[in-house]
Amino acid sequence: MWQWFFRLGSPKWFYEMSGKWLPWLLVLMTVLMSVGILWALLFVPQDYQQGDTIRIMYVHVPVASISLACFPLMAVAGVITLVWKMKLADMVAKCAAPIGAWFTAVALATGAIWGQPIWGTWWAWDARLTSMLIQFFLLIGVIALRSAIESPDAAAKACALLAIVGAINVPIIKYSVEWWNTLHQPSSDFSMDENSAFGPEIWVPLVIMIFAVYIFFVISLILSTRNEILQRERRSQWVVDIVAKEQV
Amino acid sequence: MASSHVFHSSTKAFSAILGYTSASFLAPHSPRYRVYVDIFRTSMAASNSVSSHSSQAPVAPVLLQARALFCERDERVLFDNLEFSLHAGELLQVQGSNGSGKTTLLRILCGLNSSYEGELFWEGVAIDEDRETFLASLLYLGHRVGVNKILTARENLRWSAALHAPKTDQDIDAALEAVGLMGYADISCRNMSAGQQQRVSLARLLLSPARLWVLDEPFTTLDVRGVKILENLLAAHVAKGGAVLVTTHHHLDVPCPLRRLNLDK
Amino acid sequence: MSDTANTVNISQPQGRAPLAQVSTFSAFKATLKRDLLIALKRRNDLLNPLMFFLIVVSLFPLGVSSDPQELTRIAAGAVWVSALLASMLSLDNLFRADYEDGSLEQLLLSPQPLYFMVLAKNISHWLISGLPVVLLSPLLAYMLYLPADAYWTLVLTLLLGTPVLSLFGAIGVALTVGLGSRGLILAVIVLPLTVPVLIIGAKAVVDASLGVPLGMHYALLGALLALSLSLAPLASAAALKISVN
Amino acid sequence: MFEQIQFNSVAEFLQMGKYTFHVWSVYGLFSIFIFVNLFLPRVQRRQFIREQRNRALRDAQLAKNTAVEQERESASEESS
Repeated sequence: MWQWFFRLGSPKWFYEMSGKWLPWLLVLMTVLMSVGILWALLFVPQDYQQGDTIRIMYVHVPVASISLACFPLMAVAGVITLVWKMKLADMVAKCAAPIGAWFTAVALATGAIWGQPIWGTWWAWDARLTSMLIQFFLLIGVIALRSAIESPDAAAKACALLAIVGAINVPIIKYSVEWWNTLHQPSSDFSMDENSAFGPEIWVPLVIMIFAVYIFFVISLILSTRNEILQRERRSQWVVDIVAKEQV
Repeated sequence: MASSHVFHSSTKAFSAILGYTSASFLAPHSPRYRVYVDIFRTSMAASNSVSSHSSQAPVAPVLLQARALFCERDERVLFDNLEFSLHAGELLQVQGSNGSGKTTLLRILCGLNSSYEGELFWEGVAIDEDRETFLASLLYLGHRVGVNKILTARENLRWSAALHAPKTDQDIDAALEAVGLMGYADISCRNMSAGQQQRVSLARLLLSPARLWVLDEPFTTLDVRGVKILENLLAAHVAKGGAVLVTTHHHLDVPCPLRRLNLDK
Repeated sequence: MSDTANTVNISQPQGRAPLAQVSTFSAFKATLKRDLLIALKRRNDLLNPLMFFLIVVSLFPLGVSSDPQELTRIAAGAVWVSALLASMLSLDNLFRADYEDGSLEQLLLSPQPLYFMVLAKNISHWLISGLPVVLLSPLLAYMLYLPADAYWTLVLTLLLGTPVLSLFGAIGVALTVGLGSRGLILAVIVLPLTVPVLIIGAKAVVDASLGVPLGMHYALLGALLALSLSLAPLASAAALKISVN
Repeated sequence: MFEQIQFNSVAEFLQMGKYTFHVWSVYGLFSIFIFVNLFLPRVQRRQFIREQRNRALRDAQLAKNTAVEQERESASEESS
């Protein structure tokens, strides 16, 4: 078990293994994504209130759920970086931050577009959108700190620490924003749990899309982590070999 | 980690026989993930400049020991597989050209820099395991003197003494006098020259109970008298059974056992 | 010279030297005293955050409206946001000078638990920059026509909230203290972390003027304070170690 | 579940009820997002490999140049 854990820490091993996984993941993602999107666009019945905007949910909810998972992921990677000094964990954390920021930005944009017909405005200080916006700021902070510190080693540790502090804060922020919001104005009936009639024809495609987008997240994380590995290990022989072999 | 204790005691026996530790062939090197070729840049130039020392039969205990130290900065290997030990009653001068990693080495030993590989022991115990004991025995004076310019000399020393062992103002004044700053106790450090600030910093040496002094270029801003004072302080500390690790380009003229560690090729 | 060498070998104590007995409390007191002393000697640093606070608050009537009703509505938020910005501005003094003159290294290498040393610095920072803001806040609240019922709430929430701002801010300062050009990065890192304090504090003041019971608000702020008191100095200490690296 | 496709004609499908812009902009954004995230790493990877090759070439060139220059310098010193 531990041996496996530490082997995973070897960038070269990860690079080789992820190269084997990638095609399978891509196939799986393409299949799930096509099924999910076609289902969502063609077969999901219109909502009696929201009409066809219900189809936005199949993009917004998966993207938002992953952007929420990003901070815990970075915090776990941060703990591994600080405790076991595993370089791979830092590479993953470094790559996860911008990808997470992109997911958060897309979640915010799709949330705004979904909300427009309901609120009559593109932006509302809804609890979910607000806490997502603040999480976006936190991610920008981590990225800014990473680019500000020159020494990669110090940057790794500093960002690991900030990610941990941020991850502790995210639930606090979420709770306080919800508390602030619910007391200010009645919660908009925009949340999923309030759609009482929630049959399988609604949630099955949603689950498929969530899986598809999760795999997409994993793929893009692996892709940029592989680049990061090449960059950091560029002086080692196996990377030199790859550079020499690859057709560009 | 119990194994490291056992292992260390055997090293101690070795060091007693050999005079200094060269246990590199014993150290089980942790497999490092590094493909490019290791360059052995560092070698220990252990030369006893005081001839009487090497002939002494009972060897002083090892206080500080470094094993298989590796450090790399900006894609350049500063030192690899560096091994040395520092005995009680010994002065070790770290030498090397600019950028050879002298300051980095001292900061690694103190724990200010953690981007290294290898093991460090204080009195036979891994420093990572018992940092507190090590820190209680350590006094580090770095490039930056650690003197706040707004405070007076006395206020500065009062604080730094309180971190280790609180001292009375009489002690502090006596220490200032010993480093040639009599009458400067109440002067704000802003109004002192660089050399005088350095002397304030040196007064810590007199106030601290630490057994190990780690001094990074302590001679740079000192005048001739200051140099003499510091050399005498070093000798006195060593004579009491303390240990000193110092980097300097200055030619040390001290009446005590002196060894040199050269970080250059 | 040889007699010096002799004494070396004879006077060796065996085994590990006993730890120097230094009470953490006296080191804590010394650090607190030192930082306060430095602040008192630099009057400008003492006054600047306060002036900043005053100026920012007085910008609101100029920028929004001088209409008393409108000002009453924004008073709580304006005072809280200004206090937040003022504490952010003063954070720079927290570790900067110590980093530059090397005192920080001395602090990190002291055999004291770093938690208490950082806590001492935090407390002194709050006494210098946070407390004056708290004390000045009723005056500014009056200038913004805050309802009289909310005065005590404002002072109390600031009293509970500004230490949290200092403690969170210290983490950000500790992370960025080694950077040459920090500029706005400190604010980018720290401001999102302070959102809960701002939300709860400002809301408590608004609710006080509406006559809503405030038990929950105080409980939440107190919980935040307790959490940050126990964890933030640890994070700051770890960050300082990373920064001096 | 698959009782029927919800739209009677392609035109109706493209119109998405009242929400043409909303639905299609979200799906458009999503596809651009996926596309960028999958292809940007490819581009970066190629860039990296090109850079590494160029660096190797440059290093070789640099070594050659310095040798040539040194020769030239020694020649000009002799002529002066």
